Order: sequence, then C-alpha cells, then structure tokens
Amino acid sequence: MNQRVRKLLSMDTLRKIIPLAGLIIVILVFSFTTNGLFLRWNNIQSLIMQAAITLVAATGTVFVMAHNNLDFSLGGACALSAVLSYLVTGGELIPFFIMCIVFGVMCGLISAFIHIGGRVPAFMAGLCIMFAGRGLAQTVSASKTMLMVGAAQFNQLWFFLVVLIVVFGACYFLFNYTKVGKYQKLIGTNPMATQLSGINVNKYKTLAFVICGVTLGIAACLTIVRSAAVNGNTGLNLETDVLLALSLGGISMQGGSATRIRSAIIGVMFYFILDNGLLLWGLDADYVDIVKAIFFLLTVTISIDRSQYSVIA
Amino acid sequence: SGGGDTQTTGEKKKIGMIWYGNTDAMGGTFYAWANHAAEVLNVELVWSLGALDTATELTDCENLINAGCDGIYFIPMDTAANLQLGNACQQAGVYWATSNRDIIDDEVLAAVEANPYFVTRVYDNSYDVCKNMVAELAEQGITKVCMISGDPTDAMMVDRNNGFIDGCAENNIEILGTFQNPSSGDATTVVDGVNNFMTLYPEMEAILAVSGTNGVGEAIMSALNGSGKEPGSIKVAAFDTFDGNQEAFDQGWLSVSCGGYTTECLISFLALVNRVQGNVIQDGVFEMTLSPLLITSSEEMQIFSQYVDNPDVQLYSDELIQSLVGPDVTVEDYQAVLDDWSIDFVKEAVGLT
Amino acid sequence: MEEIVLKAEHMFKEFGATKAVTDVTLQVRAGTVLGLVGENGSGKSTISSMIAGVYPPTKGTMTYLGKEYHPKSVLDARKAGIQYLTQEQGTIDGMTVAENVFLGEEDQFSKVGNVSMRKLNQVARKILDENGLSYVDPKKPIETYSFEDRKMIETARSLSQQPRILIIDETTTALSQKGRDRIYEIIDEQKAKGTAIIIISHDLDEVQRLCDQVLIMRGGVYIDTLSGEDINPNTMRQKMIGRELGGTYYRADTTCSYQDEVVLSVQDLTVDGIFYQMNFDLHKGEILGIGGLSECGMHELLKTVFGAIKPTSGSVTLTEGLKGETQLKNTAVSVRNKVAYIPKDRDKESLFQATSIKENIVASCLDKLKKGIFISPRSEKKTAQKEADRMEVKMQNVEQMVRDLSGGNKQKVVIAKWLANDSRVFIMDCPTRGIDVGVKAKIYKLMNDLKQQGIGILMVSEEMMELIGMADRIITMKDGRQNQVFTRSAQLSEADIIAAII
Amino acid sequence: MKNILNFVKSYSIAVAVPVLLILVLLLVSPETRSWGAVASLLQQSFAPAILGWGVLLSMKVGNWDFSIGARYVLAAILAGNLAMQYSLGLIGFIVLAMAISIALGFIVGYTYRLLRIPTLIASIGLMLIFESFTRIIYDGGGLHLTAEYMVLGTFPWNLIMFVLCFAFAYWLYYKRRLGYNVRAVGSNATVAQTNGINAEKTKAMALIVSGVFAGLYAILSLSTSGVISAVSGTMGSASTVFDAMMCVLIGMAIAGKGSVIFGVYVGAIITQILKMGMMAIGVPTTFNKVIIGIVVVLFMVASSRSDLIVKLKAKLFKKKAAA
Ligand SMILES: Nc1ncnc2c1ncn2[C@@H]1O[C@H](COP(=O)(O)OP(=O)(O)OP(=O)(O)O)[C@@H](O)[C@H]1O
Ligand SMILES: Nc1ncnc2c1ncn2[C@@H]1O[C@H](COP(=O)(O)OP(=O)(O)OP(=O)(O)O)[C@@H](O)[C@H]1O
Ligand SMILES: [Mg+2]
Ligand SMILES: [Mg+2]
Repeated sequence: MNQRVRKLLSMDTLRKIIPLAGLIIVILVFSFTTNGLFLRWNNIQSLIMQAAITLVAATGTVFVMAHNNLDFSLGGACALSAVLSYLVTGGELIPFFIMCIVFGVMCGLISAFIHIGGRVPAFMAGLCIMFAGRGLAQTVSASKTMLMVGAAQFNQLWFFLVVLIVVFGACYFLFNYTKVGKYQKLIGTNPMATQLSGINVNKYKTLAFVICGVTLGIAACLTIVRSAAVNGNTGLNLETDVLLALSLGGISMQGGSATRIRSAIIGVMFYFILDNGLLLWGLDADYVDIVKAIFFLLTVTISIDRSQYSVIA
Repeated sequence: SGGGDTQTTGEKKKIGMIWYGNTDAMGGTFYAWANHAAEVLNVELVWSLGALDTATELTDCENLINAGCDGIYFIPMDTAANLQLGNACQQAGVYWATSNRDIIDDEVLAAVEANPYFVTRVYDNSYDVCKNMVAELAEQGITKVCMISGDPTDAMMVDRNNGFIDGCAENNIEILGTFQNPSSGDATTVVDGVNNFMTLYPEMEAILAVSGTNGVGEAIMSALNGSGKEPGSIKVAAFDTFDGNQEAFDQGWLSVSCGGYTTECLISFLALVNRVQGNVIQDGVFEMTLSPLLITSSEEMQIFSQYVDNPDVQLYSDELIQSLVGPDVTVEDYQAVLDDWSIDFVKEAVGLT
Repeated sequence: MEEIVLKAEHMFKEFGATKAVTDVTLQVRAGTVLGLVGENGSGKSTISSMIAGVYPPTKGTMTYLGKEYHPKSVLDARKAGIQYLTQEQGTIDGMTVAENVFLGEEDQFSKVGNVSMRKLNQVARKILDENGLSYVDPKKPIETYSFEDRKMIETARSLSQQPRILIIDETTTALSQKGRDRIYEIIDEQKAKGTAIIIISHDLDEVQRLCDQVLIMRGGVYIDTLSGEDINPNTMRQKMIGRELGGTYYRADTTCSYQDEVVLSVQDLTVDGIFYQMNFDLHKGEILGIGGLSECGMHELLKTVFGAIKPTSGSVTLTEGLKGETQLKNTAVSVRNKVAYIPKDRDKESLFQATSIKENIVASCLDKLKKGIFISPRSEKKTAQKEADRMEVKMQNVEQMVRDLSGGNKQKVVIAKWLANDSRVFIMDCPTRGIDVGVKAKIYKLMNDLKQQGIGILMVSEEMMELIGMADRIITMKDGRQNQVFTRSAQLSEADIIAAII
Repeated sequence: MKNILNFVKSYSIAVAVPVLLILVLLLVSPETRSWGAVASLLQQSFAPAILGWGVLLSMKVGNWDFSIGARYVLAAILAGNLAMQYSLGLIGFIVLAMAISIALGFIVGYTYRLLRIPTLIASIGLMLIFESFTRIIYDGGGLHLTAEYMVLGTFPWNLIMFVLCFAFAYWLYYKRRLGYNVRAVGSNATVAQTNGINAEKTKAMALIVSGVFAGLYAILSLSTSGVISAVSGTMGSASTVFDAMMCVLIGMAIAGKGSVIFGVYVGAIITQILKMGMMAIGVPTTFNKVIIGIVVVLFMVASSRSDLIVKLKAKLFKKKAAA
C-alpha cells in the first residue's frame, strides 16, 4: 500500500503540473463558491496589490535559491533599508525610493560578504541580518514616527502593475536568457565544477545577492506605499512568506537546473489567493491557518520532485 | 464562534473585524463581546486575526471589503494605518471606525477627519493614567524604579512609556534600568529581565510595567516570588488584568494597576454598526475618549481581576447594546457609557450591589 | 572446483527506456576472482549494483549460498556478506576514523544501546593494523587523511565485515601505484581466505593479472566468459568491442614534432608543500606529458596552471591571449582565453549531474553565444548538438540528464564542453581514466587532430604507456620537483620513465 | 595527565569566552560585582540551553525545524491545563508535558517520513497548524500554573534538572547510536545512507527526540515563569526558534574540539550576558538583537576562517619581532 502510494506520488507528469493545476483549481473553487465575490474586479485588483510585495521579493530570491542558498534576511533587511533610507532622505519620495534600493543592495552585499568572505552558510548570515536589521530598525525608529503620507498616492493598481511587470519581466529575462541566471543554476548543481569551468562563482553568487537586494529594496518601497509609514515592523515575516510561497510554487529546495522562476509567481499567487478566498468563505479566523497549512502540505507532497534528492532534505 | 448564522438575509449587515489576536485579556474579551453584540444586533462579523503591521492590516481590510463587508473596524497598528485603511474604505464606500490608538500626526488626523466614511474613533488617555500610577507609587515613598517599556513603534505604547517617564520626572523618581516588553515569544524573557533588574539594581524599589497582559504580569510575579525576597519589598505598577493579580495585590507585590479598555472597543464597534445600519448621528466628525480604571485598593482589585477583561463576563446587557444602535442614538449616549466606566459600574453590572 | 557462492541468473535491468542489462547470467566461486570487462555503458556497474542491493533487478533470480537472495538495500546485502567498493568517496567528514570504520555498525559496541567509544577505538585500531594502516589514528577526524588513505580505510571497513563476496568497481583507477599494489595484496589475502571477488576494471593488464575468469559484456548483453590463457588484453579487447582493433591506438609516428611558437609558459611555479620551481614551455601543436606518482604534485600542478589554485610564487603565461600576453590568474581568465581543463575527478569537478547534456556543454562558452547579454536557447541547443555529435555521445537527446549517462559518455560530454569553447590549449588530467578502449581510441584520435591544428595539450597521466604513446615530450616529477625530460622516440620504454619517477 | 591537558585545551575557548565577557560586564557595570549576578546568569541560561540541544539535534542532522517553538507552546498549554484540571500534581504535569511534546515531535517526524517532503516544508506546515491549535484550545487562554507546579524552577531543583538534562543530551549525542547517526547523516546523508544508516529515519528520529527537549524546556521554563500565552499571529512562535538557533550557532562556533553540548550552554550564557550587559549600560532592548546578530556572525566567521586569524597572528608577531 505504502509503495503504491509512493508510486502514485512520484508520477512525473502530475508533479510538474500540480502547482499550476492547484492554482487553477483553487481559483475555480473560489470562483464558484463565493457568490462571484472572488472574481469581482475589485477583488482581483486587491489581490494583485497584496501579492506584489511578496512577489517582487520572491522573484529576486529565486536567484539565491537557484545557487542553493536560502536568504533569510528579507524581513529585517526590508525594515532596515526603509528606516535608513528615511533617515538619509528625510522621507522625500523619489530619493527615498532610490535609497531604499541602494540599501537593499547593501544588505545583499553584506549577506554575500559574510557568506563568501566569512564562509558562513548564507542562511545563517541571513538569519543574523534579519535579527540585527530588525533590531536596528526598531532602535532607530523608536525615537521618531516616520510617516510617509506622500507614498500613499502610489497605492494604486497601475503603479503596482508597472512595478510587477518590470521586475518580473527583467528577472525572467535575466534568469533564463543571460549568464547571471544560467550560472546560478550551475553553481547550485555543482559549485566546484562551475569554478573549474571558468566561471567566477563568488562573483555570480554575489550578483544573485545583489539582484535579491534590488528586489528587496523595491519590495520595501511597495511596503511603504502600502503602509505610508516606516517603522520597525516594516516587512514583518517577509522572509517566511517568501519561503512559504516559493515552496508552494514548487521551487527546488536544492537549487540547480530544476529551479524555475515561475515558482515565484505561481507560489505567491497561490498563497494570497488562499488567504483571500478563505476569508471570502467567511472561514473562522482561527482555522484559516490550518486550512492553509493543509493545502500547503498537500501541494508540496504531490508536486515535489523527489528524484532531486538522494535523501529528502 | 465566528459571525453567528451563515445564512445571509438581504438585510443582515456584515462587519469586517481586523484584530491583532484573541489570546490576551483584552483581545479575548472583545472577541467574545463583539460576537455577542453581533448576535444581539443581528449583524454578521467576519474576523481577520493576527495583523501586526499596517501592510498586513491593509491586506486584511481589502479582503474584507471584497468579501462584502459594509463596515470595517480595526485597531490601527500605527498612525499611518488610519490613512491607508481609511483610503481603502473610502474608495469602496465602506464605513470604518477605530479604537484604542490616538492619531499622533496632524496631517493624518486631518485626512481622517475629512474622510466621509470615517465614523468615529474612541481612544484613551494612557499618558495621564501612567502618570497617575507613578504618582500613586510616589505617595508610597518610592524613589527608584525599573521599567518594562512598550514597543516604541506602537503609538499607544509610546504614550504609556512617556507617561511613566514624565511621571517619574515630576515625582523625582529615578528610572534605573529598562527593558522592552517582548511583543511575542516567551514569558521567560520577562522573568530573566526582572531577575536582571534585581541583580543589577539591588536598590530598586518598584517596577513599572507598561503591560501585564499576554503573560507578562504573571511572569513578573513568578520572578518576584522566586527571588526569595519579602513579598511587598518591591512594588509593581502594572497595566491590564492578568491571572493572579488579586493574589499579587494582597501579597503586597502589586500596588497599583489599571486597565479596562474593552469598553472603548465596544463603543466604537457599536457606533460603526449604527452607521452601517443607516443611522447618522451628527453631521461632523465625532471622537470619544475613555478613562481607564485606576486600581489602588484590594476591593477594587478583586472586582477588577474577576470581572474586567474576562471573556466569560458580559458587562453590558443586551438591552443596553440594543439601545446604542438606532436612529435616535446620540454622541452623548455613547460618551455617557464611556464616562460611566468605573469600578462601581462593574459592581453594578455583575450584581454586586 | 570451488563452491559457487552466488549465482545471478537471467538478470535484466531497465532504467526507463534504457536497457542497461539484458539477460545476463553470472556466477562467482569462493576463493576466485571474476573480472567484469566491457565498454563504457555496457552494464557492469549495473549488474554489480543489483548484487550489492543498490537497486532491485527488473527481472532475474539470484541465489546466494544456496538460498534465494533478494537484497532490499545495500545494508541488507552487506549483512548477508556482500561488500561493494565503488570509486566514489564512501567516508563521512566530521567523524573520526573509527566512527567511519563502524558506520552503521555501532551496535556491535553497545551495551543496552550505549556505544562504548573506548571499545570502538580499540577494535578500529586492530582492523587498521590488520590492513596495513598502522599509521592511521582511529581517533582523528577522517578529513585529516588523503583521498587515498580514506579509500583504504573504507576498504579496511569492508574487509572487517568478513565478506563472502567483495565487489571492487573501478576502485583502482582512483589510486596511485602504491594504493593499487595494496589492493592487489588484499585481493590475494582475501582469495586465500576463500572470499569470492568481483573486479571491474578498464585496465586490461590488471584484469589479466588478477582474474581467474573474465566475463565480457557489450551493450548490456553477455558476450563470453574467458579463463586461463584466453585472459589477455587482445582477446578481451576484441570481444568487448566486437571487432578487431588495430594493435596500437596511440599516435602512429614516433618522432617529436611541434612548432616553435610557445603557447604557454610556466615559470618557477611553486605551491608551498606541494610542488616547487616548475619550469616548462608548451608549444603549438605539442602534446606535453607529465608523469609521476599520484602524490608527486602533478595533479595540483595542472590545477595551478589552469588558475584554480593560487601559486605561492611563479607565473603561468599565455603567449597569445585575447589581449596578447596574459597571466592565467584564475579560471575565468583561463577560460576566456580559450584554455580548457579536464580534471581527474570527473563527477566532482567537471560535471553538472542533475543537469542536461546541453547545459553541460554550453557552460563554458556562453560568452560566444550571447548577443549583448541575451543568449538564445536555439543557439545553445545547436552548439550542444553539434559538439555532442562530434564526440558521438551515446544519448537520447541533448536534453537528457548527464547523471544517467555511463562513465565514458560523461567524459565525452566534458570534452565536448571544451571543444564548444574553441579551446586553444588543453590541460588534461588523466583524460582516459575509467574509459573503455573504444572511447580511448577516439580520444587519442581527437588529441592527435587537435595537435595537427596547432593546439597545445598539457597532459598528466598515470598510465606510462599513454604518455609514451601520445606525448612529444614527457616531464617527470618526483616529490613535487621537476625531474627529467624525455623526448619522444621509438626507444623510450616504460622502464625508463618508471625509473625516473620512483 | 595528558587527558586532563587535552580536556583543558579542548574546552579552553568555550570557557574563556564567557569568563572574559563576565569580566567585561563586571568592569562596565559595578552593580554586577556579586556572585549573585553570576549565579543568576548561569541559571538563566539553563532553559535556553535545553531548547538549544533540541534545535542542535535538528541542525546537525540537516533538518529544518521551524515547528519546535509551536510544539513546546502547545505541549505546555495542554499538559499544564490538563494537569491542573485533573489535579495530577507535578509528576502528572511532567509526564503529560513530555508525552505530548514527544507525540507532537512524532507527528512532524512521521509527516516527513510518510509524505516524503523536505523537513522545511513539513515543519512550517505543522507549525501553522500547531500555532492555530494553541489559539483554539482553551479559547486561546494559554496557561497559568499554580505555585505547586513550579517547584522545579527554584534553586537546587533547576540545577538538578539542568544537570540531568545535560547528562541526557551528552549521553544521547556522544554515547547513543542515534547521536552517531545524526552526525553521519548531517555531514553526508548520501554516504550515510549507502553505509546502511537509514538517513530519513534518522532525520525523523531527530525530530521526535527534539520533542524530548521541547518538553523539558516547557517544564523548566514554565517552572520559572509559570505562564505561557497562545501563539498570537502566524509564525509567532518562530522567534523562539530563532533565539534558540542563535545559542546553537554560537555553541557550534565555539565548541571547537570540545563538546558541542557544553558549547550550546555557553552560547546561551553568552546571549544572556549580552542581554544583561545591554541593560546594565542602558542600551535599549531592541539593540539586543543587533548585538546578538553581530556577535553570532563574528563567532561563525572566526570559527570558519581560522586561517585568517592565523594570518593575523603571524602578521602581529612579525611586527613585534621587527620592532
Ligand atoms: N540511474 C540510471 N538511470 C538511467 N540510466 C542509467 C542509470 N544507471 C545507469 N544507466 C544506464 O545504463 C547503462 C549501463 O550503465 P552502467 O553504469 O552499468 O555502465 P558501465 O558498464 O558501468 O559503464 P562505465 O564503464 O562507463 O562505468 C548506461 O547506458 C547508462 O546510461
Ligand atoms: N548470460 C550471462 N552469463 C554470464 N554472465 C553474463 C551473462 N550475461 C551478462 N553477463 C555479465 O554481466 C555483466 C554486467 O556488466 P556491467 O554492466 O556491470 O559492466 P559495466 O558496469 O558496464 O562496466 P563499467 O562500469 O566499466 O562501464 C557483464 O560482465 C557480463 O559479462
Ligand atoms: Mg560503471
Ligand atoms: Mg563500470
């Protein structure tokens, strides 16, 4: 019986389409069970705007995951970039956005430096940055209220759509059609062979962190657009949201050539649609997480490519 | 749990409730009160729990609006939440109301007051209450304290922090050391913090705690009881009801306490329901305040600990709740309920007098 | 005749569409050595793996010590007395030698589940001593020992289990002469003890020397079993390839021939503790061989020349780089300047296993394919297909995963990668390691073609015949120092070179 | 004699660092110049170290375990409330806490084994479920223990419990087969697997056994604080895991040749010293995270780049020699 279950679960075709199929099924289910609420334009509009922050951050994170690292700094780095950017620019909008991205890249570079220069696993470096970044953001922001009322004017669909299309488009291109993306996948498969194929592994790993930093900075900007204030809680749980969403999207946990950037879009949409749809159902708030978790476990169970692992990680 | 009946009649209005959680005293109590009131008033509630930052609150708000809610009630996690959620509600033509947090920015305040869908906000003056608590301690001759402060990114906590700090300055009390109340995680952190106070500052006479809920009050008492010190040799001034506060008071550890904010949530919520049902109270904006209870005697403490912020106790009768929703309700009716908030009121409500 | 320990009858193994083993029957007898010989991908590893419990056969029955035998796992087979030595690393870093020796067997030393460290170290000491490893300290972390020592420790571990059958799959190719000799001794000892031994090797002389019987496979199919006089390289070679192969497959000419122009110049190259003061020039159209014992520093020398190891002092200069004279400071500079490096450890250092053949081949030449920063998938596929066809890689298509190829075809993919980059200088470390004679011939022909095109080849080999057969000049190394230079001639013999390196 | 010398050598860093930090603390803050302060620090570190050992097990075997925080909260709330409801007494509470905690560990381990999904996924999924349960049971009321259940938090008892836990962890890690397998699977799961260690079973066992430590942590921490709240908000329990990870990371970096079990305790002491030190010099609490984050990075870099330190030393000595 166990073996038969496994056989069924390891069906290759099923596996590959499940994240997308799951997404479509969830969309269909919610479309028919919410009295049309789910498909209303307003709801779709909100969904896009809600998902944007996580989606932007997740898209850049794919580069880091492709070379087999987890970036756990996202939440803290997001708060840190926003707070520092505010302090530097005094909250003037355009400079703020630019500096946010600059500080995002700086956080990425710090991760890369600790990981590569200090030979510390990137996940642990990220964990420390998440910690220290959030702490610093809270300490610095404690002394004053950092409202950014002006940012609220961008809390509109067109702005989010433009950002999303540009970021995802650029990342999609970089990941699939340029050296930056291709090398990440090679590094993820075999770093030593990559180095001996004449590829500067450290440089390309660093580039991945830089790309991740750029998207993180943009995600921080979007967060501020949505919350109109900068504080120590900016970007709370971003790192776990991204990780959860990417897993839902069927990303390979070990990086390498099985990594697909579409995992970001499928996973993040899946994640936010679940939230949205369950609320439209009026499911009791205490049970939302349980249902979400069950969906999460089931989708991954069916979609994961076990042949990637000699031992399931 | 949840919003009562699932079958929706055309009449039944839906209110979206954005709420940080129902695991602490106030959170749990309001969760119970609001559900009860909703049943009495025949409205449906949709809860979205767990948001701790504005971006998440906004997401919840949008989802609730899309779920067809006619009104949104929330505690703004920071001042900007008023602006952002307010805008979302305005765009969707949905009424909204808040409680517990003052708006600390003039621009935001102006925007909120100009928002046609803003119903009301009810807030308390935590700052003054904190000062009063410190004054209470000063009267008992305290001169050296340590402080468990609140999250400095939270407007209400900033009020409380400042109240304590200014109160100490006015009463010539020295604050020896401070540590921040962990917003999440373990109560052991609090125990460690209090132990550190005692080792670092043996001369400490009292502890000011910005919040006693979510296990903090219990943890402070555990630390003090475990210290081997004479009960009462260190005084505690703590916000909020917590388990065992009566005992702590009688032992002499706890010497002043304050709390009872759930009423302001309820009134704000009722005002929102009233507006959603089509009753306009007055032309302009109306905003209300509540004075929390200050507890200084054992008798007060007993009532406070037993009946205030207890999910199993409904302090407001069904009749009263019904009387606060209708075409003839005025701002004064609401303010009267808020003004009535006192230990005596509680006694009466639970039939002790 | 000795007792039959194991009989595997009508064995089949299919991996999807690949028929790796088709209706093969084999038997091993106590106290004898059975050799498995065949081209790359002929199914030798596959059938041994089935015996060792790595995976179950698609069809077929095995009888072991008179009973039906269905190992469910390697552990199962091991418990039954069948030990499998592969060429992969089988020890675990971060644990001591003793712990590695008893990996998965700690129960022997436990009382009510408590493992006695003292006893474990004691017994490990004894096992190491018995296997000529008295210089190894069982309490030290395993990573303090060299690859070769670790392989020997692993072997000692297998032997300590008193196996009835010992399978050695191409283990010797990873070892130096010293290590090989040690393995030969072990085989003799085990033989005397009555252990049945299966050995897989592409070194036909080795097979001739060790085996009592040789079973030949081709394309997963049983061809023949040889014994006695029939076990000689020529017969084996002919049977495994299925046609006569010319007596020599090395270069036909016996004169040293290269152009005057220097392509690569190595000056005073030193890596402290490994090799010192290496000086030589590689010319256009030259095959420059480097010979020595495995631990003489020659492998590291090649890595250093390629830029993968930072030298303590000295320089490596490419005369005609993209911008004229270029120092090869790192691998990126080398590859950009069309220098290729084929490492000895294929699986670890040159292959992307869970990746397509296409991506492996184009890995180093993306700069050539890109327009602006854009790399078109079509050009990738075209290039990969062209080079794979040129190397005659046995594959379904270029999208196939490299990990599913047999050893020899993997090596072809590695070479294809460097051909795709139009490499002007080749640095080859044991290019025919683990390669069957057919493919070997192909690689030698390719080297010769490259030479004719004026490409310089720097080659390290542990096979003296290969050096003598292919190189224009041979530099020998001993204890990290340049020793002697031999020039190509008909008179040059293995003995000459061996005398220089020992 | 040689053994003793070796022993001293292998533990020198692990002991030296906290001693040094305590000295610094004594220097900056005259208030702490008492044995009481040191004793208090050592005791504060008991509970975090115990949870740390559980996290260590998972980290060493290569598991991602986000669920341990939620598991301990759920076990504590269930066990405490049941024990008080049925007046089971201290022993009853202990037995229940351990049983529930191990059962929850079993659920995570078994989910991993049965569904064959990465531990990261299994543990995050189950963490969400367990967190929700803490809010659903007892209507989110959490747990407040009465004094009779808190005996273990007071002085000789907490020390006794800690010593027992230490011995247990040490025994498990260095004497039991599981400990060997955990280390083997952690450094190379594939090789371990082919050598007859069932890697997936070992990983699942590590999750189950981490339940033992989660249970012990629940008992000891509740015995000091007496109170635990339901997890508020999604991932609210993750911070407990991260705090423990910080101790473990310091512990692994500092352990060197000595025992990592002791290292984790030292890691816990160091984080507590930092917290107390921050308070002593009046730095805001939010800054703790910054300092701890930086300190952990420094320790990790120092342990993985010992070559840099050697170089630095060489440079310094050269300069001295030249001067
Ligand atoms: N796991 C696998 N999945 C798919 N095909 C496989 C797998 N393992 C082996 N094969 C295929 O089975 C065939 C036999 O492979 P095997 O490894 O037994 O060859 P071999 O004789 O050992 O070759 P070599 O001498 O190169 O090691 C090859 O065509 C190979 O590609
Ligand atoms: N009918 C038969 N009777 C006896 N032996 C047989 C029979 N059919 C096949 N064999 C043997 O089964 C073995 C399978 O060889 P195997 O595929 O493992 O070699 P290999 O792994 O290809 O070698 P390499 O790893 O070098 O590529 C062959 O040696 C073949 O001689
Ligand atoms: Mg093989
Ligand atoms: Mg083979």
